[in-house]
Amino acid sequence: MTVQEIKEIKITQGLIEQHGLSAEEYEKIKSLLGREPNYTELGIFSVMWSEHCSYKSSRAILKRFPIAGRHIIQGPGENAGVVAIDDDLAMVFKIESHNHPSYIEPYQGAATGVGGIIRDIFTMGARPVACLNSLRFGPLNHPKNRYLMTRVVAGIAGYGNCMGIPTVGGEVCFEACYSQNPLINVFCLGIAKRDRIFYARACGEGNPVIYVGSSTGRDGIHGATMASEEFNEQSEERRPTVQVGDPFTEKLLLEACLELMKTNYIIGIQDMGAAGLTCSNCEMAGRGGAGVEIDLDLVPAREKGMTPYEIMLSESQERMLIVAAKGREDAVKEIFAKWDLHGVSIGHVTADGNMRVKKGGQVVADIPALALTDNAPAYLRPKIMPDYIDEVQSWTPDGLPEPKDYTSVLERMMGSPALGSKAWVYEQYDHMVRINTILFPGADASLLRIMGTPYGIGMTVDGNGRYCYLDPKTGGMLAVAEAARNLVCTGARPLAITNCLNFGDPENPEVMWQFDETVEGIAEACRFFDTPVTGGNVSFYNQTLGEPVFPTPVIGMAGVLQDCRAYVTPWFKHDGDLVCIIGGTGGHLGGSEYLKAEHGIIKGMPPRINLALEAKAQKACLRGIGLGIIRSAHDCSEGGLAVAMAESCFSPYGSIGAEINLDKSDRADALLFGETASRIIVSMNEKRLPEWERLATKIAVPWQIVGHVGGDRLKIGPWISSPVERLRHLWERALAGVIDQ
Amino acid sequence: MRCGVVVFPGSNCDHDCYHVLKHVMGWPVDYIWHKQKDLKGYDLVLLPGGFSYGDYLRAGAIARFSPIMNELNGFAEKGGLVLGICNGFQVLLESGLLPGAMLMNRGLRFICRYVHIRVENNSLPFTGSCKKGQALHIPIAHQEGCYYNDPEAISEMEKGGQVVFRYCSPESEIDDRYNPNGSSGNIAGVCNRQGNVLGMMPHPERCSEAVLGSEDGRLIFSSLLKVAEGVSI
Amino acid sequence: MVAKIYITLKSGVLDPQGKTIHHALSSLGYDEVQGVRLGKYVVMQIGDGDPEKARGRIEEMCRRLLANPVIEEYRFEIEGGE
Amino acid sequence: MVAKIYITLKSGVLDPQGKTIHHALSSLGYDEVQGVRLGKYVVMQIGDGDPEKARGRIEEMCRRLLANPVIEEYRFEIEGGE
Ligand SMILES: Nc1ncnc2c1ncn2[C@@H]1O[C@H](COP(=O)(O)OP(=O)(O)O)[C@@H](O)[C@H]1O
Ligand SMILES: [Mg+2]
Repeated sequence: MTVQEIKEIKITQGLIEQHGLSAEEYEKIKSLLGREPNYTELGIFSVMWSEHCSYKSSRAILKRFPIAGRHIIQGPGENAGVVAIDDDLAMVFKIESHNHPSYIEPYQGAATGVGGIIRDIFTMGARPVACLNSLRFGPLNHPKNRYLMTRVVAGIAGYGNCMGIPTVGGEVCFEACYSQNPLINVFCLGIAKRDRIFYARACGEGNPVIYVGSSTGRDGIHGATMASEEFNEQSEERRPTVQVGDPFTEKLLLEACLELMKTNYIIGIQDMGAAGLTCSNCEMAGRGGAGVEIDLDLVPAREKGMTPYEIMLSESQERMLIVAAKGREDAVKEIFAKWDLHGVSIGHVTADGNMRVKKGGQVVADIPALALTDNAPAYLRPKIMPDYIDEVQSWTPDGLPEPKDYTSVLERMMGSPALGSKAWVYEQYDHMVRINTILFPGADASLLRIMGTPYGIGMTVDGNGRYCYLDPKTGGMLAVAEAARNLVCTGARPLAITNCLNFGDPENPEVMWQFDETVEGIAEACRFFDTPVTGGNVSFYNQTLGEPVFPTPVIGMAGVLQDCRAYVTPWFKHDGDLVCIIGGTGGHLGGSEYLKAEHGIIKGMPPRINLALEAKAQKACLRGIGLGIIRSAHDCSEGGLAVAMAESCFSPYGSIGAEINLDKSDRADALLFGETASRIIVSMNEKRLPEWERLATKIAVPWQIVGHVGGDRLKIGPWISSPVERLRHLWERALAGVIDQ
Repeated sequence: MRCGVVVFPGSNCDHDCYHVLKHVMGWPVDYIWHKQKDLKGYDLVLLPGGFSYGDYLRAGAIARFSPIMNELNGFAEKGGLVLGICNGFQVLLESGLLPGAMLMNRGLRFICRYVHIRVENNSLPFTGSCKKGQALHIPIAHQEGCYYNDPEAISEMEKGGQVVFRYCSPESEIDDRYNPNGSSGNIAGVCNRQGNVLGMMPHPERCSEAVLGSEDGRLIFSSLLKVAEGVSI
Repeated sequence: MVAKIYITLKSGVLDPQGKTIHHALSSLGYDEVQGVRLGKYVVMQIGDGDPEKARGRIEEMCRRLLANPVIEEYRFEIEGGE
Repeated sequence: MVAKIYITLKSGVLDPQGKTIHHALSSLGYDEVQGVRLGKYVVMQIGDGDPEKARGRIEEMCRRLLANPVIEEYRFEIEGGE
C-alpha cells in the first residue's frame, strides 16, 4: 500500500470497533483533532487510549496511593520510581506484568517482559542490579500448566541470564483461576547516582530525536490492545503478533546507553515498550511540553514495505528513543556504532506540541501529543460488591473435621508445589552474577551489597490472591505487611514499594469493586508503614471466557540495610538456641493454604491485620537484629507456624531440628497451620534473653519463647514429630517431582 | 601481576573479575576491548563469563574470531597466563587453545548453584595454593557446560595432568551423583599441555570474598600470587 | 524409516541467532551472504510400517510437540519406507 | 542462491535434547519412534555467482564457524544457482 492509499482508507464503524474504541471515544478523538482521524491516526489513538497505555479505568483510583516521602526522588509517572539510599545514591525500581503475551507464547512472552522492565530501569540512568519475578499458574497436575511454567521460567532465565543481571528472588503460586491466564510479573531494580537520573522528556526546539537499538519489524502490532482484552477463542489468531526477545542486543543497548549517560548529550530518553514509537514519542513530547516531528523513512526497518501504521505500532523489542542536545548527534551515534547498534536521527523536537509523523514526504499523522496522553479518557467505572463475598466471609471452621495425624499433614504440605522449595525455579536463574548477592533466593527477602559502600539493599515481591479474593482490602494490606516483614527478617528497613495489580475486566462492576478495595488496603498500609508507592502497573482483563482471576496485587518492596554484613538468615543456627515467636499468636484458619490443600475450601475471612501490632513486631525484629540478639528470623506466612518452623530447620549447610511447645488452643489445626498475620519466628542464644526482654517490653510487642533448637527431628507439641531430613527431602522434591514426572 | 580482562560483546562477568583482581587481589588490571590487538605488558589475560554474542549458534563460537583472539594465541605460546572462566572457557575450547568441546547440560536447563570441585593438578600456576585432592566450594552458572572429548583424548589429557578440576562431593569423592551437567569424567576444568592456559566452568570470582559466602575461589588467584612473587611451583 | 523434519521460524519473526551469525560471517569477509535463518533439524528413526500412516503421525507430532505453531513452521520428508 | 546446511552431532556424541524429545513422544503414545537426534538447520541467502565457488566458501564457513568439528558434522545443498 502506498502512503496515499493508506490515507484514503475509510474510517468505518467496524474499523473503529476493531480498534477497541467506543463511539464516545471516537467523538472525542474528532473533537481533539478538529477533524476525522486517518487510518494511521486511528491506530495511534487506539493503542494510546487502550487500557494498557492510558489507565483509563484505574487512573482516578490510583490517585489514592501515598506517593511522597522523605526518601522519594521520583514517584509514579516516569519509567520507574527513584528512592534515595543516601545523599549520593538512589535505587530505581519498578514492576511490570506480561500476562497475556506469556499465555500465548510463554518463553518469548516472559523473556520480553524481563527485557521491558530492564529497559525501564536503565532508561532512568540506573545500572540494573537485580530482577525478581512473581508467577502464578494453574495447578501443576495439568500438563498445560506444567508446560507454561517450564517455558515461562526458561524465558525469564534466558533473558536475565544473558543480560548478566541476577534474578535474586520472587514467588510462585498455584490456583485454578490462573489456568487460562497465568500471571507473570517481573521486577527490576537498579542503582544510580542521584544527580545522574535521566527523564523521559522531549524539549528544546530543534533538538534531534534519535532512534537506537534493533530495527523495526512487524512484531507485536497491537500488543497494547491485546493486553487490554480478555481471552477468547479468537485470541489464538492474534498469535503472530508475539515478539521475540534478543537479550544479546539488549545487553549491548544497556552498555551503550550507560556509556552515553556519562556524557551530557542526553536531553531525554525513553524505551520503546508497548505501542513502540508512538508511545515513546508522544509521551516524551507530552511530558516535555513540546512537539516532535519524525520521518518514518529514516526508521531502520527489518522488513520491506512496512506501512506507517505498522511502523508506528510495532512493538519490536530492544529499541530506545533519545532526544539529544543539538550538535551532539554524531557523538551519540559513535557510541552506538561501537556497540554495533543503529543510532539514527529520525526527527526533531518542535514547539507546537504535536506529534507529526511523515513518510514518503507526506504527513501521515499529526496529533497534539497531549491528546494522546493527558487528554486520554478516564472513567469512574461502576462498582458493586460481588455476591460471593458474604457467602465466603461468613464461613466458620465449626464442623470442620480435625485431622488425626498432624505429622502427615505437615509432610504433605511441605511436599506440595505451593509450599515446597522453589529451587527448581531459581537455580535456573543466574542469581550471583555481578557478585553482589549476599542473600540468595530461598530466604525471606534477597539482599545485595552495593559495592563501594557499606550498604545492603533488600528486596522482595509478595502477594496473596486468595486473601484478596476473600477480602480485597485486607488482602491489599496483608500484601504490603508481608513484604515489609520479609525485608525486616533480613535486617533491611523498608523504604518504598512498587505494585502490579492483576485483575479481571474493569467493566465488570464486581471486578471494579475488588480493584477499588484492594487499592484502598494497599494505600492504607503504605501510609501506615511510611512506604510510599513509587509506581507500578495495572493489568486488567485477566480472565478467560468471563471468569476473572482472583484479584491479585503483587507488591515489590525495597529497603536498605546500613551495614550489609549485619544481615540475618531465616534458618536456625545453634543447638540450644531459644525459639521465640514475635507478634500475634492464636490461629486463624480462614483463607489458609491448609484449608485449601487439606479440605478443598477457599473460604473464611483472611487473617485480620492490626497495623500497629505489625509495626511493633517489625520494629522489635529490626532492633533485635541490629543489636545482634537475633540469630535467625523467618516470616510466618503461608502454611502457618508448623511450616515456618520446618523451613527454619533447613539451611544451605545442613539441617537442624527443634522442639516446640505451644499452649493448647481449641483447634490444633488452627494453631499449627492457621495464617495469623504479624508473626516472626526468631532464634537467640539464651544469654541474650534479658536484653531481648527489655527491648520487647519497651516496644510493647507480644512475644513468647516456644522452645529450642536441636536434635534431628522437628517436634511440635504432642502433634508433630518428624525427622528433619525427611521433611527436607519432601520439601526439596516438591516442585521437581511434579514437573519432571 | 598485571592483568587484563577481555570484554566481548555480551561478556557479563567482566566487571566481577575486574573487581576481584583489582580490589580483592590488589593487582593492576585493565579491561581489554575485544577489538584491541595488543597484549604487551600483561602477565595474565582473563576471559570472563557471560554470553558473548548471546551464545547464539554455540557458546563461544563467534567470540573466538574477535581480533584479540589472534593476539591471545601468540600470548599463550610465549607462556603468558590465560584463564578462561565459564564462557571464557567455552571461547578457549572453540578457538582450539584448549582441547574438547561443550555440550548442553544433560538436564537441558541452566544451572546456577554451589558445587564442589576436586583439585586434580595442583602444580599449575593457577592451583599452587590448593592441596591436591582438595574440594573447593564454588558456584557454577551455565547451560552449556557438559564437557566432551573423545575417550582417547581424555586419557591422554589425564596422563598429561590436563584434567585440572572434577565435580565431586564435599568430601572430594568423584561420582556421577555430584556431576551437575553430565561432563565426561566429571571434568570441570582443563589446561593446555604447557599448563599456562586454564579453562574452568565454575566461577572463582564469585567466591573470593567472605561476605559472598565462600572464599575458596580466591585460592585460584592467590596461586598466581606465588607466580608473581617468583616462588617456584 | 527415517523422517527428516525441518523446523524454521515463520517469516517476519525475528531471528536473533540468524542475525548474529550473519553479522559474524560478514565480519569474517563472507560478503556474499545476504541473510541467515537458523532452524532445527530433527532426524527420527521410525519402526517400519506404512509410510502414508507415518506421514500423518509425524504431521501430528510436529503440530503437537516438535514445532511451536506460534512462531515456527515445519516440513518433513520420509526416507526408506517400502 | 540458497544454501541449506544441516549440522548434526557426531554419532558417538550424546544428544540429551534428542533423548528428551524421544521420551516426550513416547509418553504421548508415539511408540513407533525409535530414536531422535536434534541438529541445526541453517538457511543462507547467497548473492548469485558461481555455485562451484559458493560450494567452497560454504564448506569453509561450516568448518570455521558453523559446526564444531569436535562434536558435530555437517552437509549442505545449494539451490537456485544457475
Ligand atoms: N519465581 C521465583 N524466582 C526466584 N525466586 C523465587 C521465585 N519463587 C520463589 N522464590 C524464592 O523462594 C523463596 C521462597 O518463596 P516464598 O515461599 O514465596 O517466600 P515467602 O513466603 O517468604 O515470601 C524466596 O526466597 C523466593 O525469593
Ligand atoms: Mg513471605
